[in-house]
This record gives sequence, C-alpha cells and structure tokens, in this order.
Amino acid sequence: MTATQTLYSRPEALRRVPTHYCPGCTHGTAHRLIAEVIDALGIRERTVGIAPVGCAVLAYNYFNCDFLEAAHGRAPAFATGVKRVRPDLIVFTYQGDGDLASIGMGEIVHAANRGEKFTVIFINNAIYGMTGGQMAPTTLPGQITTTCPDGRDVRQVGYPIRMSELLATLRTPAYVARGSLHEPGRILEAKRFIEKAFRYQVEDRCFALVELLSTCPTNWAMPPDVACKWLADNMIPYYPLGELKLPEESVTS
Amino acid sequence: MKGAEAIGEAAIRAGASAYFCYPITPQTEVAEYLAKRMPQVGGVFLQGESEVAVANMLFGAAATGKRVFTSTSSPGFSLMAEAMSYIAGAELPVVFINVMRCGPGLGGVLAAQGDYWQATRNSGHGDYRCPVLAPCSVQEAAELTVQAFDLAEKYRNPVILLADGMIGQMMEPVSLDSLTPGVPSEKPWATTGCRGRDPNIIKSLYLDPHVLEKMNLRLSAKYRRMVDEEVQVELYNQRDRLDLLVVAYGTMARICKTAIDILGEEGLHLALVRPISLFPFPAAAVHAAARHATRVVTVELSQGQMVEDVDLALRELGPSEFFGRSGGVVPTPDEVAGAFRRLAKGACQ
Amino acid sequence: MSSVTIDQQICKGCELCCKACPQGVLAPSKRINPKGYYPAEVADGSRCIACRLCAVVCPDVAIQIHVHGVSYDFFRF
Amino acid sequence: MVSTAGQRPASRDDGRPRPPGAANGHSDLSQRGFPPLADSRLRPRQPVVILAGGLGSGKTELAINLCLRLRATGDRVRIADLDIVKPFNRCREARELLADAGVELIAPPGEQFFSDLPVILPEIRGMIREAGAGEPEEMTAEPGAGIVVLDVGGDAAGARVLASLAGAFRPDGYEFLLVLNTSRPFTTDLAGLSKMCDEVRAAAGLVPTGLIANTHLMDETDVETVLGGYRAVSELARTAGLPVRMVACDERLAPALPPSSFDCPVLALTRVLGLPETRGARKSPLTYV
Repeated sequence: MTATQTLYSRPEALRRVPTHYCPGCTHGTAHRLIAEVIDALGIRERTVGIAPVGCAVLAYNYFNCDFLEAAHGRAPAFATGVKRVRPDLIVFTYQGDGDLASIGMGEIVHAANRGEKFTVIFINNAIYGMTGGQMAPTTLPGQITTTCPDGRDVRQVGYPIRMSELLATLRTPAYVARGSLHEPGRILEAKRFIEKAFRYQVEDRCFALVELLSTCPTNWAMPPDVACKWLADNMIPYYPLGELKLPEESVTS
Repeated sequence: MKGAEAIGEAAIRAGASAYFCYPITPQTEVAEYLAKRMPQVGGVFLQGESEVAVANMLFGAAATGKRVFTSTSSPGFSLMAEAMSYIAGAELPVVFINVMRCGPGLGGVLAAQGDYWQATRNSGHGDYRCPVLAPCSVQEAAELTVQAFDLAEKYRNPVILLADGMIGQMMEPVSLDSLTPGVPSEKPWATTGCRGRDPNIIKSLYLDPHVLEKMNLRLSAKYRRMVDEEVQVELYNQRDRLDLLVVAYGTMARICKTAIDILGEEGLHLALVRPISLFPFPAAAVHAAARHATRVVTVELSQGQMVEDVDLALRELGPSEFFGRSGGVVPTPDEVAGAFRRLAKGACQ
Repeated sequence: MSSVTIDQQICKGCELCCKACPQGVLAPSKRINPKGYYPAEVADGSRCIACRLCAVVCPDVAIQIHVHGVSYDFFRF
Repeated sequence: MVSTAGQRPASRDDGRPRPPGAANGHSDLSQRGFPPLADSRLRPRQPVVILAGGLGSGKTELAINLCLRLRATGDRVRIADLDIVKPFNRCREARELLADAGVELIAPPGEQFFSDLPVILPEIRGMIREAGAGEPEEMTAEPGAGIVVLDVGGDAAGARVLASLAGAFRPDGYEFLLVLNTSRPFTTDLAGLSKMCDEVRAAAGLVPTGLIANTHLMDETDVETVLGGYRAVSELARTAGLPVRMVACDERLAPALPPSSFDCPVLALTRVLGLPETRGARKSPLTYV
C-alpha cells in the first residue's frame, strides 16, 4: 500500500467538539468507545442515548445521535419507555455511580430483572463528581470524600456496593461485565465488552450492562496518571474485572 | 361501563399505544382492564416497579412521539410529580389520570377532592402548569380522556384528568362511538433515530440563565394560551336572580344538582357553575353567574382548595362561602341541601 | 512511515498519551496555548511505530494517526 | 368560553321517562319495603348461595334484593360482604337498609369496614359450615329457614376468596350462581361469557351450579336488552350444561317483559346502591356500627 492511510480518527458517532470533562477524566474515553462501537455496528441512525444527572448530563452535546436527558437515576425507566414502544431502536443509558447505584437503584434492578433489551454503560469512579466529590455508594473503605472526611467508615455506612455482582445474581438472562479505563490494554478490553453489550441488543437477546472503572482526577485530587495508578491499585482489587454473566450461561428454565 | 373502564377504552380510541402503571386503589380497575385490552389492540401494557419509574417510562415512551398515559391515585400521583416536572420542561405530551383518594399521607381509599391544589398549581418543581380536566360522569370521563390526549399533543404538555373514586367506580352507559379523537400530528421533535436528519435532543437543562429564562417565558406564553383557549364549564339552572350560586366539580357537582332540585321544589332559586377545566379555571363564568346571586358557596370533598380560585374569580363580589366534607365522607344530597337552605335563607334576611 | 497529529483545539493537556507512548514520541508542549495549558505535541515523530496506544488512552479523541507509504499492521486491535 | 361539553343537558334533564320519586332520588327504600318472593322458583335450593360473576355485573344489587325479599318472606338471612376487589358499591354500603329489614350483614368491623384490605372474617367459614349442616330440603323448602348469601367481588380476582374458604362448603350444599351482564366489556359474546365462566370457576375452586341473566345498561335498559342478554346466557347454559336460574331486571321494566319469553323466573330488582346524588339507601354518610 502506498497511499496515505488514516489509522485512527474520531468516530462518526462523536461530534467534533471539546468536552467539558476535566483533563484526564475517562468519561471521554468511555464516550469514544461507545461511539466506535455504534459506528462499527452501523446503528448510529437508529440509536437513542439517555443521559444521566451527573457529570455526563451534557453527553448529548457530544454524541451524534438522538438523545434524552433523564431525571436523576431514572435513565433505565426512560429506556424502558423508549424500547417498549419502539423495539426497533437501539437504546443505551449512560449513568454514573450516584445515579445508578444510589438514587436509581430501584430502576436499574427492575429493568435488569425484566430483561429490558437495552444497554447500560455504568461509570464507576467511586465518587460524586458533579456535586463536588461526595461519598458514592461505590466509594472505597477508607476513601476520603467531602462527606466522609475521615474516610469511608464501613461501620457507619456499610461497604461499597458491587453493582455488577448484584445484578449478575438475577435469574433473568443478561450480559454483565466490568472493564476499566486506566490503561490501553484494559481500554481495549472494555471496548470488547461494550461491543458485545450492544451486539446482544442488536440481536434482541438480553439486557446488557458494562461497568467501567473510571478516574476522577479532580475530586480524587491527583494528576491523571496518578489517578490511573490509584484505580489499578485500589479499585480493581475490590471491583474485579471481567465478564460476570453471559446470557448463554443463564438458567432459563 | 364503569368509569375506570371507560377511561381505559377512551384512551385506546384516542390512539394511546402505551400504558404504564403501578397498582393503587381506587383506580386499579383501569390497569386490570388495560392488561386485557392493550394486547388486543397491539399496544404496550407494563406494570412498573413504582410510580416513580412509571412516570419516567412515560417520558421515554412519549419522546418517541407515541400517545402514552398512566393512571394512579393521590399518593402515587405525588411520586409521579418528579417526572411531570421533567415532562413539562421537555415539552412532551403525556396524559396523567389521578383518581383522587383521601389524604394527607396514606389517607384512605374513599372518594375525595384533596389534590386540587396539587393538580392545578403544579405537582412537581419549577414554573409549569398543566391543563386539568374534571369529569362528573362516566360519559364525560371518556370524552375528557380523549380531549386530554389531543390537548397534550396540541400543547406538548402533560395533561391531568382529575377524578375521584366515585367517578371511577360509577356504572353508567357510555357511547364510545361519539368519541372523536384528533388526528395525531407530525412530531419532528421525536427521538426516533436520526436517519436523514440532525440528531434530536429532548431535554430541559439550559445552563445559560438567559436562555433558560427565555424558555420559561415561552412556556409561560403557552400556559396563557391555555387560559385563553381551553376553559370548559357547565352551567346548571341559571336564572336572573339567584338565592345562592353553587360552585362544585366532579362527584360533588352531581350531589349539588340534586340538592339544588330539592330546594327548587321549596321555591328557592339556586344555580350551579361546574368547572370542567380546573386549570384553566372558568373565572369569567363564575364571576358572571355570581352577579345574579346574593351569595356564593363553594362545595368540595376537601376542607377548601378550589374555594381560593372562586374567591379570586369573584373579585369585588367575594368572598365565597364554603361547605366541605373530607376523609372519604360523601355528604348526602339532603345534607348539602340543608347547608344550602341555611345559606340561602340567611342571605334573604 | 507514520505520523501523529494532535488537535490543539481538543487536547486538554492531561498527558496520558505521553505516558502511554512506548517510543517517547509525545511530550507536553513547552509553550502555554491560548486556552492556558500545555497541550501534548509531537516531540520526535520519527520514532512513531503507529501502535496507536496514544489514541487509545486519549480521553478527548484529540489524536489522529496516519500512515504513508508501505505499512505493516503489527498492532491489530 | 362556555364549551359545548358544558352545554350538554344535565343528566336528569335528558327527556327520558323516569318513574316518580326515583328521578330525584326521593324514594325512601326502607319505608317502602320489599315484597316477599312471589315465585317459589326464585327461592334458593340450598342454604348457601354464592353470587359471583364479572366486575359490574350487578351481583351486589342482586344479592341485596334477594336478601331483602327472602327476609320479607320470613327467612333468617345473613349476607357476607366478600368483596376484596374494590372499596366502592359493596353491599356493606346498604348497611342501614339491611339492618332495618333485619338482614344480618357480615362485614369487617370497626375502621376495617372502610378498607380495601382482604379481610375475611373467621365467622364466615363457621356460618357456611353451620348453614350447610342440616338437610337441604329442610333448610330451604319452606320460608323461615336460614339462608346465607355470599356476595363475592368481581371477576376471577374476586372469586379467589372462595378458594380460601374451601372445605367449609358441603358438597351439594350450596348454589354457586354466576351473574352475567352481556353488555359489559369482555362478556358480550359466547366466547367472552365462557371465558369468564371458566376463569371464575378456576379461581373459586368450585363448580358453578347455575346462571343468572342480568343484562342491563343502567337507565337505558329496554326490553330488547333483557331479551338479548337472556338469549346469550341461555346459549352459554347449553354449552356449559348449567341451568339459567333466573332473569333479573329493574322493577320498572319487569312488567313489560313478555312472560312467555323465559324458561325461568324473573326477579324484579329495586335499585339500592344508586349514584352519589340519589336519595336512596344512603340516608347519611356511610358509617359503621
């Protein structure tokens, strides 16, 4: 081959606008992976995304597809509404840990249990980003936040919730996986999980959720590269990576 | 048909393609009816995990441009208030049916009209209004249900049908053939996949205060248009000279009519103004009728909510007297007639 | 022969790409840009092996990679 | 700004003929009284009578009428309000009327009277067992016997309550009558009627022993409505192998029915529960004692 070839460029499903995310925030990485998968599957023109309340509330400004802005925690209910009346559309929600694992716990558990055929991208950075670094349901034991200034005390507020494990216990067939966005190898693995999650929906198979361990350099108070290392050293031991549930393995009887 | 069934069937005739619900007495018959009927017409029936989820499912489903609705009762309606704010802010057409029960708190399951303020002001947060329609018969419940869908689409706004347990349970013959829903309009704003167009975004967040104010001004102009165009009222027994003017809506208006008839046989002249639209409130009709009356009484199955709108409408003629029962106690026509008799005779002295 | 370009309008200077590059191609700029930070820039383009790791970690999709002439796709992912 | 909807005539001014009194809800039912049953074929054949059927089929109005008529005939009558489906239009709302006539109402006591909780009183089981203890002929052949009427909630959902009482019923010691209104949604044709019949039977865990044709359109009922309903129910009776025990219709319409039209007796009903604006059974806001 002799001509100039583009090896990597921005996916079509992502607009060419700067995001509001802080430098080194892996929200952008997650956005890109989703957009690449949407392009790869050729579904951009029939995709409806659902933005959460949280740092990603403005996600609709960055994706190049139809979008709804959901109330805090209710994105799975929105997605249920869209998908039930228009099963031909591809629907995904994009939710943070406060949104999905705290205020929206009811909605996500029941949507998963009904086997709603949409895709959930769950960003777990162990902290409330938008409101300024408060304790999340996924904040690690001992981790300092503005509402647990001495570190999360599990005797007072319990242990962090492992959402993927929790959802994987449901009997209804589903795809549940946890990836991480802190280093290239893991980012590529996360993309495979996301692609699988969307493919299950395209094939009208099952509910799919991909949890993505993410960094919040600003509220963790560390530079982006240190944040990536902190994630690897602290989050991954508590939130192990991999596929937790495949629809093929589910007991369907 | 029972009121609850008539509402469900009217919604289907109006082209509703999805109904989301959570069971709550005294309107669960709507859900039970639609659980059977929606699959027959190829529509969506889904029982959600809570009223919170249900109302948000409505947002998602309405965003695709389909006609969608739910029914609930007072405590459930409160839980839906969050989503109603978002639906109003995002300008989506959704019909909410609230079959009121007693409150406050868990209250009881019997008939009441204690959610007037909640429905006519706004149920959730922020600066929004919804048209509120209050039927007083099964036929009217069916007709107003159809109207609610058309209004919701006309204004891209939530519309509330406010009934009580009596209306929901009442059995009356219904003519469904007379229902004439409007033709669903084109919805270029709907999120249906961006094939051949730029992406649609349905949201209510505008960070720039000036942009957000502009949106609020635009919405407020829309609510004023409702006030100009959507007033509905029934006048009963109007005369040039009245001993007493009665203002009541829903079930209470039916009881008042009997009371008015009873007193008519005694030679007392009473008339009724029955608001059918609670928002917009038929203030002009109330004021016009009150000019012929020596006294006005507002009657409610509550301790007095609509009476404030009546007082506002009466302006220099006011204020209104009030008679109300609550807690699920429905007064008999004789009890109401007794109260009217005292007021009417008191006015003559 | 490959080349990396960094969109200076999009890059926020988080430096994750500089850390990810196994060849030391990328480095923070020595000049502050009009937005007030030091974006990443190509320090030594001749060392690029088109592994794309910089693009994989970039949260802002600021990086494009082009290959000129004959290329061997060693990095299939 | 007065809309067309508002200009519709009020419901009572629609020009339809109405019997005196009822038009303004002025009839005082307790003073008027209920006549004894003239046709002995209307008498229950067993000491326990279960009335079930579709939601809004008229079970409760029929149950109250039957109880008051049996009481007037000299029977000891007890009626159990077993409606666990809805908190409106239950026979407990005719509490005063029933009490004045000497019909014993078994409904939840105290504040539970007003609830929609599934409250099944323990004495109901005992009452069914006790009523079914004697010989059926002794119990019902002559006036003066004790009769228990069970007013069950609508549809299969309402009939489930019977399954919870399984074991209390003596085989062949009860009549299980399905009240059918063929102008109601889902029961307008044979398929719908059969489905309702099967669902109620399955939910109740009891086999119906007869059908009651109670087709009506409230105040818009005419002779043809009643005859049409009877024909549809008779068709179901043939397929299901059940007798049509009676035809029920509003007392105002009963004299107009050609007697030769039916192979079964006609029970003329007085509207008891009515609408909130009528001055019928409800003399005061609903209370319990």
